[in-house]
Amino acid sequence: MTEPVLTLSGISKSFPGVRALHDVALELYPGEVTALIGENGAGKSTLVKILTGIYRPDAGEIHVRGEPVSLPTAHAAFEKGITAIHQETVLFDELTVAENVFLGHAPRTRFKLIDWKKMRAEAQSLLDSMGAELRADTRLKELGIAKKHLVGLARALSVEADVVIMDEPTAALSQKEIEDLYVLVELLKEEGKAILFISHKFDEIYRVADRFTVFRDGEMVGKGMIKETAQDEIVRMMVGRSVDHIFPKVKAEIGEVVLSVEGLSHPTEFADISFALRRGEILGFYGLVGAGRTEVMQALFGITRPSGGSITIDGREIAPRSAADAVAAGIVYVPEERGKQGVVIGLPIFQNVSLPSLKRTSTSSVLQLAQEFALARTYTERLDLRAASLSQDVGTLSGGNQQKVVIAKWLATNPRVIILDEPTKGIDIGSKAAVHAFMSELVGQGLCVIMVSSELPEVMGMSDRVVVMREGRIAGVFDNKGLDPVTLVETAAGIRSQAA
Amino acid sequence: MTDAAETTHRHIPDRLDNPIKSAVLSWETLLVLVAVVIFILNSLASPYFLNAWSLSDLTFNFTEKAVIALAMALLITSGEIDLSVAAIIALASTLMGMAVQWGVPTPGLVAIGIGVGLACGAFNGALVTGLKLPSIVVTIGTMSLFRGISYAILGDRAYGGYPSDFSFVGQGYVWWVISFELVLFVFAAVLFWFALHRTNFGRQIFAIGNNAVAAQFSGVRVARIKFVLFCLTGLMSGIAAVMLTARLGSTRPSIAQGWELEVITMVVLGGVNILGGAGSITGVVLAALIMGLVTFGLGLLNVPGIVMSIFIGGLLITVIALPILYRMWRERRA
Amino acid sequence: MIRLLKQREVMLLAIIAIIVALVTTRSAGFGRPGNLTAIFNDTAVLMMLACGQLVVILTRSIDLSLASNLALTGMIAAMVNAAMPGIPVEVLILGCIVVGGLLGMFNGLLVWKLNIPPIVVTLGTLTIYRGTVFLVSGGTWVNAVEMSDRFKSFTRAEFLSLPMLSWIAILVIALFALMMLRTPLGRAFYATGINPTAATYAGIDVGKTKFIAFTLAGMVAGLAGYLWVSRYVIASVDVARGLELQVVAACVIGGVSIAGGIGTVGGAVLGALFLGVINNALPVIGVSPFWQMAISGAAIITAVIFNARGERRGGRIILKTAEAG
Amino acid sequence: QTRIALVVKSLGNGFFEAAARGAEEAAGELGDVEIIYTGPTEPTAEAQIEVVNSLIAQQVDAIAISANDPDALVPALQRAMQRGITVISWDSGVAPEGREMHLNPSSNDLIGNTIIKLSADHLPDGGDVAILSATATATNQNIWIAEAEKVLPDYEGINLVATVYGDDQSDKSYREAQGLISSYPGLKAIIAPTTVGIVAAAQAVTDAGKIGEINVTGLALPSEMAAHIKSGASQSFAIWNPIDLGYSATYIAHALATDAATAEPGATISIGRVGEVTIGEDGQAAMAEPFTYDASNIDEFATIF
Ligand SMILES: Nc1ncnc2c1ncn2[C@@H]1O[C@H](COP(=O)(O)OP(=O)(O)OP(=O)(O)O)[C@@H](O)[C@H]1O
Ligand SMILES: Nc1ncnc2c1ncn2[C@@H]1O[C@H](COP(=O)(O)OP(=O)(O)OP(=O)(O)O)[C@@H](O)[C@H]1O
Ligand SMILES: [Mg+2]
Ligand SMILES: [Mg+2]
Repeated sequence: MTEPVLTLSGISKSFPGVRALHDVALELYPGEVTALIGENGAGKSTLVKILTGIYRPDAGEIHVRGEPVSLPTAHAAFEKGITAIHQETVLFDELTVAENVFLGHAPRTRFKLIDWKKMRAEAQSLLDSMGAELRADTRLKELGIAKKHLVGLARALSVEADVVIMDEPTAALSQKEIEDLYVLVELLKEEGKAILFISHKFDEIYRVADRFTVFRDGEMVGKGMIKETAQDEIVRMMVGRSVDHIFPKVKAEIGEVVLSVEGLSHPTEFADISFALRRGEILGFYGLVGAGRTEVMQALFGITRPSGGSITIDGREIAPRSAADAVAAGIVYVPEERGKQGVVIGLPIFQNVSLPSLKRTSTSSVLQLAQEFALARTYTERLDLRAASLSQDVGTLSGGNQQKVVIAKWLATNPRVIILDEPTKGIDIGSKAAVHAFMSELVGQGLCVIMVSSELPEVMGMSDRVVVMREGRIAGVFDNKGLDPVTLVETAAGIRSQAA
Repeated sequence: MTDAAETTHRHIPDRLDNPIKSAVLSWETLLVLVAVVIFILNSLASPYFLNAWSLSDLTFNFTEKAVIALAMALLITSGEIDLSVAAIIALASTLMGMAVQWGVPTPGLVAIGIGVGLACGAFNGALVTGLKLPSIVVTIGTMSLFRGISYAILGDRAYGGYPSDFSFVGQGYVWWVISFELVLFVFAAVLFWFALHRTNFGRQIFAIGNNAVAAQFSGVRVARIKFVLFCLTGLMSGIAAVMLTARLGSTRPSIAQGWELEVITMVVLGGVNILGGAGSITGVVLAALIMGLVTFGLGLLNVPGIVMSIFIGGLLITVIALPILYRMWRERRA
Repeated sequence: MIRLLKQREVMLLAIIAIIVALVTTRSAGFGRPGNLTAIFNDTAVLMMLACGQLVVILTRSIDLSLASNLALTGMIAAMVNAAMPGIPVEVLILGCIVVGGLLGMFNGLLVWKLNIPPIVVTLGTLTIYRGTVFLVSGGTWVNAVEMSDRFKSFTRAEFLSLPMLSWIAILVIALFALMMLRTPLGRAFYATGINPTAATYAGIDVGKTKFIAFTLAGMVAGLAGYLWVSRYVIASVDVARGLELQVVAACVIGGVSIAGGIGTVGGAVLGALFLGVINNALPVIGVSPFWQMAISGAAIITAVIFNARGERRGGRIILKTAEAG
Repeated sequence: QTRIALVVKSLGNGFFEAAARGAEEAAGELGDVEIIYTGPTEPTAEAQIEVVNSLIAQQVDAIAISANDPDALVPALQRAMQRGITVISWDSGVAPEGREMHLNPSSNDLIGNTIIKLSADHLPDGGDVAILSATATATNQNIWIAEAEKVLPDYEGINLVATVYGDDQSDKSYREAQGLISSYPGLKAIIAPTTVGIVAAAQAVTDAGKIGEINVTGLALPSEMAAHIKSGASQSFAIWNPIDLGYSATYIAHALATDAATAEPGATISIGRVGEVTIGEDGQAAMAEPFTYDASNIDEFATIF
């Protein structure tokens, strides 16, 4: 057996009130991919930040090639040959691609000044070698989210590194780009690099990883070779119990048309969007990342202003000019970006829940705390929220629980249509099942659901019908009976147009 | 968690911490302590301090600024700022002075002062919310613009000759040593306290200040509320203009020069987070009182105003730094 | 995008040129090279301070204490000169930079170590530094007679028909431009402002970068303190009162985003120059001085609106047809 | 003991510091008098009212004020008078309702005449002159300028081309002076009836290389102008003695506060070594004629104030 390049032992890290990591160990081997698996909040990203010099561990040792090292700064980690693609895109919108790749370690001239020419050339050749169709002197903010991830990747590869860490690298990538990434991982393996790969997607883990390590509540609970271990076993290690039905789709009674959209258009983002949504139905919206689904949903929700077309709900035409209008009409939206658009971090849970329903919990605009608490309790308990109290800052909750607060907030408004945009993105397998179960429950009660998702199994497992979008237009609408996933992928990629 | 059919849910309590305990540890308590200490120091340092008339005169040092600070507190809590308030006073006062020359009686003058304030606030609000511009730079601009218009109108002249009943607003006493200005301020403070802490409007302000995007995505009409807050700040500046003009009995374009920073200092000292999302009216009222106590107390010792401002500046930084230092000290020990 | 930024500066330069040309048609002397260099010289201090403010604003901070810092260092320089005329001016200038830098460091430390919002810190030090001028001087002025000849003449000495003051400004501007474009520190200012989290991940200490920005701004203010006192041959408590907001205005007019991360040395300098030209042009074309304030206010608002339009991105442009059209 | 408050427009101004020295001198002569020298930092009426309020609370015996605004201070000063405090104004006056009497450093028409005469003396053939004032709201400056304009026809060939305001800020005054120099190529003199303005204007003329062409004159303290008299940027300027002014104001305030005199038209009050003043019909009195300083006597006075 080869020697590990990187060995961690006894690593602990606490934040005020949270024990993120406790006495964990990890080894990374050259030319092998190690998957790090664990629920949301298990401490995976915290470990990544310790390895890249952003956090310092409270205790424990790090050995690189057998030598003990300390990583006090991000720079120190660079120098020890550790590089990472972080979970959040941590790049600079206003700077060029080249500078994003080389910020902090740019080539210098004899006078110690930044050598822009050399930097651009090196960045360009790096991007070309990755097969990324990008020009080094474009500004980052002009790129789509997927291209940004490629820049992040290029940045990670721009340093001569032995250890490459990827924290959920595929969360925002489309199918094709994910495939490209797999090829790249293979290449890195061949070059003998040690790779740490963090993901919530099991198909992916089984595809790229050689070894695995499982974290639960900040502790290491198991490790082994992927080939010798079944998925069930890993899931059991992860959550401490078994998870059965991941897509517990219960067929609901499909009723009359509730929402119908005709020819909705926007000057630059989408055109000619028409579909109908029936009572008790889950309508899936599939497409490659960047297909424009979010923009359409935000137009329904009154955030984006469409330039043409009509939205009809219960036979009444509406033209929402703000989210408040949409909510009043019965359309609510669970956004993709939880932290930025979903919850108001800084406000307690109960105030987040009551925010859109203040009219109901107050008497002539004067707050009634008792009513607010009652409302919040009803809906959060129904969703089985894990929280110490309702007065707790929502920012202290884990991502999955924050998502529940957002859903609770909307249920409290008695909506007609609920739009969920990537509802399980970055959510661990246990919480994911809960969200899916809950969607079934919603339609069971006669609501209609629009579910935007880029995950094929989720779309296939949950939707009654699927709308596929491509480059701002509807590329096809399919009934989910005997639907072949290949059809969806090819329609989304524009390889096949819908055979009517 | 996986079983949706499960009906028994775990109970989530409303709150864990004792509200009395958290009230004791609050910012307001710190301010009350500071105010009491300054009050005692003042009484020890000057034999003239503990006197009904002195204490009454003291309130004139802050009432007008504090009236604006009430509205500014709401605005800053929502994540915006208005640097043009003092310039609004100048413009409102100038136009009132102009109206006097046309023989407008007192009620008309009050209406003009308040109306001009409101219009200026609406102008700021429209630029910030309509064109989505950062409020700090917009109001640096309107600060020059509004006062500049005053200069353009008045030049080297002054307006005077305000009717005698007008002066009651700034100089009158309601009862014994209780001035009309003080009563007006207390009334406004109660109103603003209620609006911020007890109504839907106030709740929405906190939501916007913590995260305007998420608030918008929760159905809060963010632009409309911000616009209203700018109007409100303008309106209160207009009221302050009426009070100050009535107290001075004359108008020059340089009136209330430099007040914007004092008002903001008052708000920040009152514990309102300059980045938005947190604050209380009680804190602002206490901060106004503290600033009045400091300036008046040092005034009794004939300390020059500029030295007082060192005290105020130092107080601002110290009071903000103290809780942070305390927290750091506690973390280090833990 | 870089093109667009450059365009904005070219636009500002064009506006300045148009104003100069228009004023010259009214008053022939205005456009003479001699008068233009006088205006440049007159704006030198504002331009330097705008460079200092630029680095601070880039890191998502603001320094309202620059003018007070200038007044305090200027007063100290004048008093030292009055008391010990033997100290060479060069040494005095170095001393000013050090004192100004220390005052800037104090701001920076509070921002860095205690995490107090910059606007609160500098609102406090704005009054503290100004008050300290009163304390050190006892409220009196330092007058021309008390200053040594070299102290007064240093900024006036002409080289290639430009006064030393202008040369110092040019040097400071050039150094800042070089730093912003070609050194890791300069890029760190941008990175910190654009995305502090990403900056941390890239190995930049965000707090320390802010600290350095405040220190640099303080050093510039200190240098400006001597230059100001030497130029106007008077040191008093009131020196440069109200200049702090003008410096911010100059940056804003120059296209610096108050939210951090966007702005160039060229923009800030041109913004300052714009204000300088306006200030100098109004009396010349006989506009009542009482209109000055209103006009510069309107100019600031116009510039903000204009800049915001340039900054706003036009959606993500998903539709292929829209992209082509 | 009599406590007399000498309230000035703003602290940190050489002129008022000198007046305070005069007040202390008078206090020493009178014996048993305490001088409270105070004022705001910024020359605004609001700030001065706060100062007056704290003096009322301290129950001083007399307030002698140089006001930032003739009207705005009236209510506060009236309150002081109601509480039995003697109130007089000096240098820059308050409206009659707000004080018992006003001490002018000199009579306004004399000052107005002097500042024109100072420029005319060095312009035998006449020429263009301009005025650089303090803030546009400064009471006394405006009165003097008005008086100066009145006597202008008496000086043949003297042509007042502009009046600009430097706000008593060095940089603004300097810029305004520069503007005058470039806009009026034929300009022969700049008259600045304010100390900040005259110093800035002299510097601007020096820097423009116009010494000998443009004469800077007006009102200033000798210590501030010594360098410019020597360089020739200014031929001469005038000022009353601020020490005497503070001294006289103290004497008058003391006399009124101790009821040794009453403030009524025609009353004559002794002001120690300066002599005596007589209160006119308008409740005002003038101290002395302005004194002219030039190269011959500047060194003697520059060391005094
Ligand atoms: N800066 C911080 N301050 C306080 N708590 C933190 C901080 N960073 C992480 N935590 C907490 O530490 C725990 C581990 O978080 P971490 O981000 O490592 O989880 P993760 O395994 O990466 O989860 P996910 O799968 O959702 O990305 C969580 O409870 C989180 O709330
Ligand atoms: N170039 C970009 N710059 C910044 N944020 C982006 C960019 N592209 C996408 N995003 C954001 O990232 C998230 C993912 O967007 P995505 O690429 O999925 O586009 P979309 O319009 O939502 O298309 P779809 O939902 O069909 O994938 C969205 O919240 C979007 O606002
Ligand atoms: Mg993570
Ligand atoms: Mg999306």
